Amino acid sequence: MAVRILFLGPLSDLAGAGEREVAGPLDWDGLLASVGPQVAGQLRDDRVNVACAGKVLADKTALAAQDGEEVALLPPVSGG
Amino acid sequence: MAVRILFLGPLSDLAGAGEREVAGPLDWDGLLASVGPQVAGQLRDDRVNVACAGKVLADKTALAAQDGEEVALLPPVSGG
Amino acid sequence: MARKWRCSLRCRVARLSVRSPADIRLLDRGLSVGEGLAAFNAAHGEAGAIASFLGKVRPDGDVKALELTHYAPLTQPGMESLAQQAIARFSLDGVLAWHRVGVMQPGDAIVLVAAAARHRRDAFDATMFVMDHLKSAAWFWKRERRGSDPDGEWRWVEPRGEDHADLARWTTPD
Amino acid sequence: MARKWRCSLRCRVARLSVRSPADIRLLDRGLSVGEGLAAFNAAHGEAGAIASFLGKVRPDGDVKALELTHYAPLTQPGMESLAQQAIARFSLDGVLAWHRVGVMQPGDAIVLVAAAARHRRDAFDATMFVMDHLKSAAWFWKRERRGSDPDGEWRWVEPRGEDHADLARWTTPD
Repeated sequence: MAVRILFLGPLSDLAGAGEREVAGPLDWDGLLASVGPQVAGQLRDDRVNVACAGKVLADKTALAAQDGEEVALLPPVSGG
Repeated sequence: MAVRILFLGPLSDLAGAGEREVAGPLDWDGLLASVGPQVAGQLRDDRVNVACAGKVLADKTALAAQDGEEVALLPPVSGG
Repeated sequence: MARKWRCSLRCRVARLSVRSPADIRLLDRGLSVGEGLAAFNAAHGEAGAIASFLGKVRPDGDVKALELTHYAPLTQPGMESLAQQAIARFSLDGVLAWHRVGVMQPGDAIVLVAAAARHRRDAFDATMFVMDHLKSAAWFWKRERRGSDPDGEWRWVEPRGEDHADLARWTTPD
Repeated sequence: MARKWRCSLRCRVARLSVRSPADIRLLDRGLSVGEGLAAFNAAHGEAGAIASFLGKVRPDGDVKALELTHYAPLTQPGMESLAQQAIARFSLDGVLAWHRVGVMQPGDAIVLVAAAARHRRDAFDATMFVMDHLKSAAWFWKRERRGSDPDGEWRWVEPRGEDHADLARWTTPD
């Protein structure tokens, strides 16, 4: 078991992959350290959201992902 | 040949008919005198328009219908 | 343009063609909503945004029939002019406005309006602009028959206050 | 309600049924616009007003393909919640929102939204409300491939400034 990090939309290009697994638990500092400097820079942008276990976090810096949970990194959307 | 007066929408009920013919030429006073007091009362309402020969008159009191022309009395609309 | 989309009965998508940029019709019998929209869509393959509006006779209380009368010498030219105003005011690929006249039953289509544009705001605004004018500034009069008596009395429908407010917003600068 | 309108292939008007009051779908293949609208119309026979919006892939310059990705755990619940917000905010008989994901070609339908109401203002406003949120506040990301090379590079599409302005108007009191 581990924490699965998903890179959505353009973040997958910056990460060079759609997802990766890291050891849990995972907090905000651990996330920034795990994703490389480019994605970490994007994560500091207010318009980039983080979801954990299917819920968007109101305060992404309060991330506390447990083993087996999925963390999704959500850049600004461009739907419809 | 004469001037044909058309009573549109609810005005046809007040006039008791959809149309009538009167001798031309026909001006505003002639129109008021031709249509009976109830329709004449409606005609004085700003929301009631008059068309002559297929054109809505900007100033209905300037009516000057010739023999063979059609005068349409247009009450407030309720379309769609 | 119109000819390009004219197609035979074998064409599955659109069995009728619409005129471009404006297709304006007064119809004295059933209004084919699905075919109209499919043909409009096909005629504007390049448009990214298509908005539409369908107005139907509501089975309100005991309304059994609705009749729309119009003044032909003014109605069709007025609708054509309305479409041209919409084209002048918004960035449109095309506009469609079909309006029934005659006697209708509850559930029947009264009016179909559609607008095709590059972006959705123009398509929405043009559709609302045309509808607001058709409701309050086109030469239609409406009456309805209520109750169970097939020979019952017809009553004229008054314009709604909201309809005039809806129309007024197009004459003030946005 | 939904069962009432479920009908066999012999039914000419609507070959599929829509859920009422909200029919929300993520579709990974072709979006049947005509059937969707016909079914929605049939399901809301009592509504006097039906507004709809169809968004299609524009053949802009040399765009050859468009891909929409989404985050499934958020997308469908987000769209369901959006429909409930529209129902709470406007006087609606029903709402439909269908959204494509995957790879599309120019001319393909991306999104279909429809709203049925007693009066047209609610139907228009609800359709625009849902569209404005789908464009800027739903979990979709869009990229496109241009040029003649079938293995050409995909480029992510940035959100448009107008889309955020369109969304903002729903958070200020009208």
